[in-house]
Amino acid sequence: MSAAEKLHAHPTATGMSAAPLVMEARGLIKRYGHVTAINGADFELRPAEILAVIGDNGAGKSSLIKALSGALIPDEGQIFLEGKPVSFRSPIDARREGIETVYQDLAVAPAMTIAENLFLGREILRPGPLAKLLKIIDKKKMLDEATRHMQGLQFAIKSMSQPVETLSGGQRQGVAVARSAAFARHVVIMDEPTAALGVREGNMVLDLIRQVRDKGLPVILISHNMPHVFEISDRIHVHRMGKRAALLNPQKISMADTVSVMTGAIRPEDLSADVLAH
Amino acid sequence: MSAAEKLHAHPTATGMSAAPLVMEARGLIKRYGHVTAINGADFELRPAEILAVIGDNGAGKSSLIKALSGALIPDEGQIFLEGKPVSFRSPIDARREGIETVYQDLAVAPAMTIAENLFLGREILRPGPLAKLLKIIDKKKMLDEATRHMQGLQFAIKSMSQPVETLSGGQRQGVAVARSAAFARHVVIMDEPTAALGVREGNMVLDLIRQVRDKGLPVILISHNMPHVFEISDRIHVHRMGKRAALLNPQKISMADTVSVMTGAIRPEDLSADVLAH
Amino acid sequence: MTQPTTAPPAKSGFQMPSLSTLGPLIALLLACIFFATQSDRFLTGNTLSLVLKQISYVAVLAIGQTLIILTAGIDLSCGVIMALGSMVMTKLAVEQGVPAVLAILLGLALTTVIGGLNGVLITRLRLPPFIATLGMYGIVFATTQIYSNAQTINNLPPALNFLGNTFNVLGVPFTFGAVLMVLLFALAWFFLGSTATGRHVYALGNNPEAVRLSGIFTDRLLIGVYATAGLFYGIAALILVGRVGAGDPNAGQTENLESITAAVLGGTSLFGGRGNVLGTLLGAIIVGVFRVGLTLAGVNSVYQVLITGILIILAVATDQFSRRKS
Amino acid sequence: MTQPTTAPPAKSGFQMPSLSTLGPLIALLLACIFFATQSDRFLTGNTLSLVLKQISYVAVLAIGQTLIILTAGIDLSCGVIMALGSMVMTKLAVEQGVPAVLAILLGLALTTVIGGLNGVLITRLRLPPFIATLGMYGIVFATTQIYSNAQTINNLPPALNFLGNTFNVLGVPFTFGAVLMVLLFALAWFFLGSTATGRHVYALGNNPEAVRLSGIFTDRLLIGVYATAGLFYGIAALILVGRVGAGDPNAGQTENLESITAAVLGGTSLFGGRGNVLGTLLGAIIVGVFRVGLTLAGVNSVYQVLITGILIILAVATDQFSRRKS
Amino acid sequence: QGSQPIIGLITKTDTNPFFVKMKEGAQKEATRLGAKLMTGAGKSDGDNAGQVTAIENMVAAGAKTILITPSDSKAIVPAIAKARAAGVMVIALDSPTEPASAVDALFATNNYNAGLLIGQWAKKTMGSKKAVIATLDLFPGQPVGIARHNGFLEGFGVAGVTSKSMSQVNTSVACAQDSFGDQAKGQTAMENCLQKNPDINLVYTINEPAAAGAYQALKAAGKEKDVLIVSVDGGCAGVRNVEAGVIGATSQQYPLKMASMGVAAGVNYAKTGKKVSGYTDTGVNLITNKPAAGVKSQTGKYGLANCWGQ
Ligand SMILES: Nc1ncnc2c1ncn2[C@@H]1O[C@H](COP(=O)(O)OP(=O)(O)OP(=O)(O)O)[C@@H](O)[C@H]1O
Ligand SMILES: Nc1ncnc2c1ncn2[C@@H]1O[C@H](COP(=O)(O)OP(=O)(O)OP(=O)(O)O)[C@@H](O)[C@H]1O
Ligand SMILES: [Mg+2]
Ligand SMILES: [Mg+2]
Repeated sequence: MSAAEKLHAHPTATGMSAAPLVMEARGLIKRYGHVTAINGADFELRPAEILAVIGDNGAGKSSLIKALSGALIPDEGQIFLEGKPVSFRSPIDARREGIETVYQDLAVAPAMTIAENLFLGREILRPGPLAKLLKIIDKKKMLDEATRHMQGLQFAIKSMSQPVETLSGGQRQGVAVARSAAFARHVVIMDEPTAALGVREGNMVLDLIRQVRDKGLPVILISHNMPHVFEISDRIHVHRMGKRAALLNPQKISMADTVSVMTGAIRPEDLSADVLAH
Repeated sequence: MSAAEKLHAHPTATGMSAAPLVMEARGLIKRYGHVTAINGADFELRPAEILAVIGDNGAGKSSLIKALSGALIPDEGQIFLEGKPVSFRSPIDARREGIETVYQDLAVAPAMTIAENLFLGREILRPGPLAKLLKIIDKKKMLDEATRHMQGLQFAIKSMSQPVETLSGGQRQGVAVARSAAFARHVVIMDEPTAALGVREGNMVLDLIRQVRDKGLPVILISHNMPHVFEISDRIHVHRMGKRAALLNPQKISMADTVSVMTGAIRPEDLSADVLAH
Repeated sequence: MTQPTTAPPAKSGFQMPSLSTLGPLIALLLACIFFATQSDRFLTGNTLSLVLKQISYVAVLAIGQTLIILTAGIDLSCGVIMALGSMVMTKLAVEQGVPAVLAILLGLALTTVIGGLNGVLITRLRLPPFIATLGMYGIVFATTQIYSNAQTINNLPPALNFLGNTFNVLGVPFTFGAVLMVLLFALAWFFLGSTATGRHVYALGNNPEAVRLSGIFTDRLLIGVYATAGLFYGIAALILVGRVGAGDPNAGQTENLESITAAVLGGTSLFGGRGNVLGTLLGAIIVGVFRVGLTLAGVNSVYQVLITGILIILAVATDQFSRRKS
Repeated sequence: MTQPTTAPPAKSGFQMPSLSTLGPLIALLLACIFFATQSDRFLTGNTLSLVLKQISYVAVLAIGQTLIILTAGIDLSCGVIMALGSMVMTKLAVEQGVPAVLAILLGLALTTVIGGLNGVLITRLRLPPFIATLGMYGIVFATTQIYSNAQTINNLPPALNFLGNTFNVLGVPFTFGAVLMVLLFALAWFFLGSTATGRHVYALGNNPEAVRLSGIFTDRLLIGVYATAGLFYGIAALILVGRVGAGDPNAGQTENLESITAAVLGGTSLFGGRGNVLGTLLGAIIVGVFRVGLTLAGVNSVYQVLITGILIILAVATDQFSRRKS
Repeated sequence: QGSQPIIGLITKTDTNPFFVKMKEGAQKEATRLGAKLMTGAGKSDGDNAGQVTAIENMVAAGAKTILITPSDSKAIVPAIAKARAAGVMVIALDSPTEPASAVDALFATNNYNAGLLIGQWAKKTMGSKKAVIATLDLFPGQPVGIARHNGFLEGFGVAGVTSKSMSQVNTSVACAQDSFGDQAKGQTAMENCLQKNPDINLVYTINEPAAAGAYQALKAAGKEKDVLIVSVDGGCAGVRNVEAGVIGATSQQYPLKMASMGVAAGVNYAKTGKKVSGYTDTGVNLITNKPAAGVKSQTGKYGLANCWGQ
């Protein structure tokens, strides 16, 4: 994505314009008893960009993306997809729209195999009308495909028919990441996909994210790993105390300043305009 | 710890020497069916050092420290504590010896409060013989103490009587870290304590680790975060394919070379002797 | 200590059932050897035939029960649903003059609907399965008594008796009901292991949140599971009617525990997501073998209860022991 | 759908029980209002006294059951252990001439040991609690029949009848057994909420691995829980003996389900780690109020079963509804 | 409603047709005499605590007369004593309490005698043929089951049987199994007994559903012609089975009679304050179409005319 494109007109209204926003949210609020996890958050995602979302622990990042993926229903606010207002009542709605998500707590079925987890909810069926009707799964093909999907991620996993609960922490993460990358048709959301990963494996996941972007899909990447964020993201969404504090341009701003904005040491208003992204 | 100390004589035998090793392991092996998670691993921990353990995902790091903390019984091999052979049959044995561990999967009781999780297994009891006999807990004091222990870690947690399941991923990690730091008397083992943490919180945990070391306790730190490892560790234990591949000196070797050793791009034998730790 | 920690990781049933059903199989073999030493009439084809026909209806109930337990649920109402189904089939056919086949279909439809109702209570009202099916137990039990006026229905038309009829294999008589039971187990095994929906049932018991997040309609799936279980209860009713040769309103009061026992003996975890329906068949056979074997050994009824208790414990202890070794 | 996902996070019982027992309380109130409109004899002190004395022994069983369910276990043998305890107490005192107090102590010791044996089977042989206690059910039931020769014991000494005696409060008679029951609930509530061991019981049901890793002897804890439950069953036996005025070898056969029902109605999760023993008391009271209320309303016994089924579903639905709102 | 006498009827269970008919009989009589009938029951056979609860609740509801078929003849006594102390007339139906004086009156048949009759009949009918006996009993520890079982054995001439002890199994019984009075379980029990000893030629069953189950099993084994089945109850379905030759003989009891007598006594007590007392035997008749010399019996026709149920 070129710098020229990044400076493209940015809609100030509530997504009514024909601006090229894939996803947009305005004024999201979610309360849990006394805790306000999302506190009037805005959000914007452009086509084929990698948008990093960063913020302190408990800032509300996971809650935000859960709202975007239908896993959580916000108390207030509006979400737009390609400019059209949507209201996801469940993850099924988001998935129908081609939005795939890697959740921070991974959401895998531990006793089931890697292949089954990869294909959960979209199993490969045997050919033939009877097989389709009865939904008979093609175990061999699922194993083969699973091996293919995981090939990009060399995680030293012996067999795709191993139950997920026998995997190491990082290997499990690999399964969840591979799943989202393989099936997304519209947007990929990843909540700390590299947190448990080694150096080598972390780089593989970054590569995978780039591949997804190069297919033309935008990626939302939540990460605490600043080098990763700066290496890969086109724009940085800084989340603070339940809302978006700033939208930064990683090519202009330093890592140190970014961290300062994130932790509140620098107020966003005090930043020079050229480090902001639009 | 000075460089002179680091060059201290290193026992080549099986811990029979009077060398100042707090913990030592020789030839540990653990198999799960076809998978060999620990494959003849050696291990050495010096007094008051921070020993980083690094390695690819699935290298067997978690399995190694589970063996050291009694959570897993190795099939073969021997563990020494202060030179004396020990065989931990359960985490209770290790805990008795003052070894505290933060497990990668955190091992918290989700429906219970932060305070209860912090003090699980060593609740603060009310004064008086009857209270001691009946093990009546002092809820108020536990809450106060919990607040005090978590004070070092500013994780934006509202109340210590909140159930752990309502915390964000990073906040949960904070609870587990605070617990181990507060109660260790001999050795602290932390399996990826900063994985889910933000920049600010990650630094707080590093500070905490330093404080523990300064109290004179050695710390075993498993981490995939190379900057953290190089910032804080005295020696680096590189784990590869179930065993120790090398013992490096972070002050001499570069981060890039370390990663190369870890991923197998450089063979340990090819390293110059001065980057090795002893 | 609790099942989720002790159950071996490999029990998802994706592969051949060999490993997960090995334990109960060993226990069954040991029991057979023991009984063979106690009575020379034990090791005969007739014993096999007896066991199969005696367990047939409970085993079919246990198929439905296993489906439900795999989703981390439980069904206390299975036996009384079966009883209501059998009364509807027989009363319609004998007293209301409905053609037998139609009466059977109506009975099956009713049990399916009641099973589905359990699912609706659990998903829509978010009741714990224990409570929903306990309430249903009372409702269905009382309905059966009221509907049948506590009267047994005799003189059944042949279609209702059919599953009780026998055919000979090598001189040993087997009932059609027992054959149907075995077929249903094969079907359920295929469904659970080889269809997408079957795998979702396992996943649901494993991590319902993961299933929800992966875009599967969990409520619909769960209602489907309870309704399917209801259909199995209806088939069990038909087998029961054929076996007894009458519609018995007092049937089904203890079969809930018996079907759960078969499933758990067969290695299915009450916490859901782990187990195998062929294990359930083994579990049911183990109980049936105990009953026949102890009678052949001439054990007094009170002592049968005593020894069955001990044997159940030994059977599962063997199972656990064989797992720890492997 | 399954309990762990729907149960609210705040149910660890550390705070006052207010929130977690609110749901059942609302259901109870609604039921009382309904019954008051049906019979003018309902809203009297006598009804309260009746309910308390009728539920007393099941409620005490349910304390033990709740302890076990909190550890993610289940006990099917509670009722028959109680029956055996009551036979030992009465037979020793009446037929063997053992002093009544000693007979009681021996009975309590026996039930405690049997409970502990359940725990040993579960921890040492790694049996699922369902299987271990099902086997124990058979063993204990048969032992009771053999030991008592199926004969009821009458003509009890006063010490064994004591808990059935009444005292008047404002003209309403209450049994000592009912008072003891309330005291035991208070004790259990204190134990679970305010002692280290009690908190460990919750933690064990929540995440047994975490408890093990935090250096608690989980096996010892679990055996202790089952033994303590056994002690409660022994006390229930004494209350039962006092209430019935005889030692009845056929008691206790359905009380396992009843005690589980009380616990689950009161909001305890069968998956362990979440619940409150005061909820169990409410659960037991709800069932008792239904029974008395329906009789006072002149409902036929079959219809009582029907309506109780409906009411149980409604009670928990109310509970779930009130939680979703808050 | 205030002046209407309230009469409570507590049966052992809700499900046994015997008790269902008893309730119907009581209801009919109550409607005829203008009384209000309340019913209650234990959860299962042998559930004494459930019956105690029912007594208490009926006293609380204002019943002045309680009719009860005690599940446990001894264990129920203290609860009955409390009810009587509160001015309630208690009448035992079907089976007595121990001691019999614990209730005001007893309208019953003697279950031991019912067993005795079929035992004697079987002995005569078998003649010189060596009997190989199977007994399909109720379940462990059931007093009614024990009384009928032991009565049968004594009637058959087995030495050393008493009415008191547990079901006695000695060398004279080839196979004793529990049927729970249930047809399916009775069938299972019979199948297993036949597998154990194919020579069985005399089957005692606790009630007629169990007898029907036994017959089903015998028919499957092709032995229905060679085996004699005797039973107890005299329900209409059972008597029809006697007519059809399925059951050789059954001892008929009269639950409707007991119930209507009980209700009538209750209404009388409410009107006049006069209690009934003592034992009224509502009788037992041996029903068979093959009378045996020296054993008094009635025909199947008589049985059908006097049977309960449908
Ligand atoms: N179910 C819940 N009940 C109560 N509070 C909750 C719940 N879920 C989240 N919260 C609170 O909402 C806040 C935001 O949580 P969230 O998980 O969105 O943070 P996050 O930014 O993803 O943090 P991290 O980087 O640690 O993952 C936290 O303070 C958390 O305690
Ligand atoms: N219970 C188990 N059953 C089978 N295999 C297991 C089990 N536990 C671990 N393994 C395997 O052992 C190997 C080492 O796992 P371990 O968790 O020790 O790796 P790790 O170095 O901690 O990895 P990570 O950095 O991803 O946490 C992995 O290949 C894993 O799949
Ligand atoms: Mg998060
Ligand atoms: Mg690890």
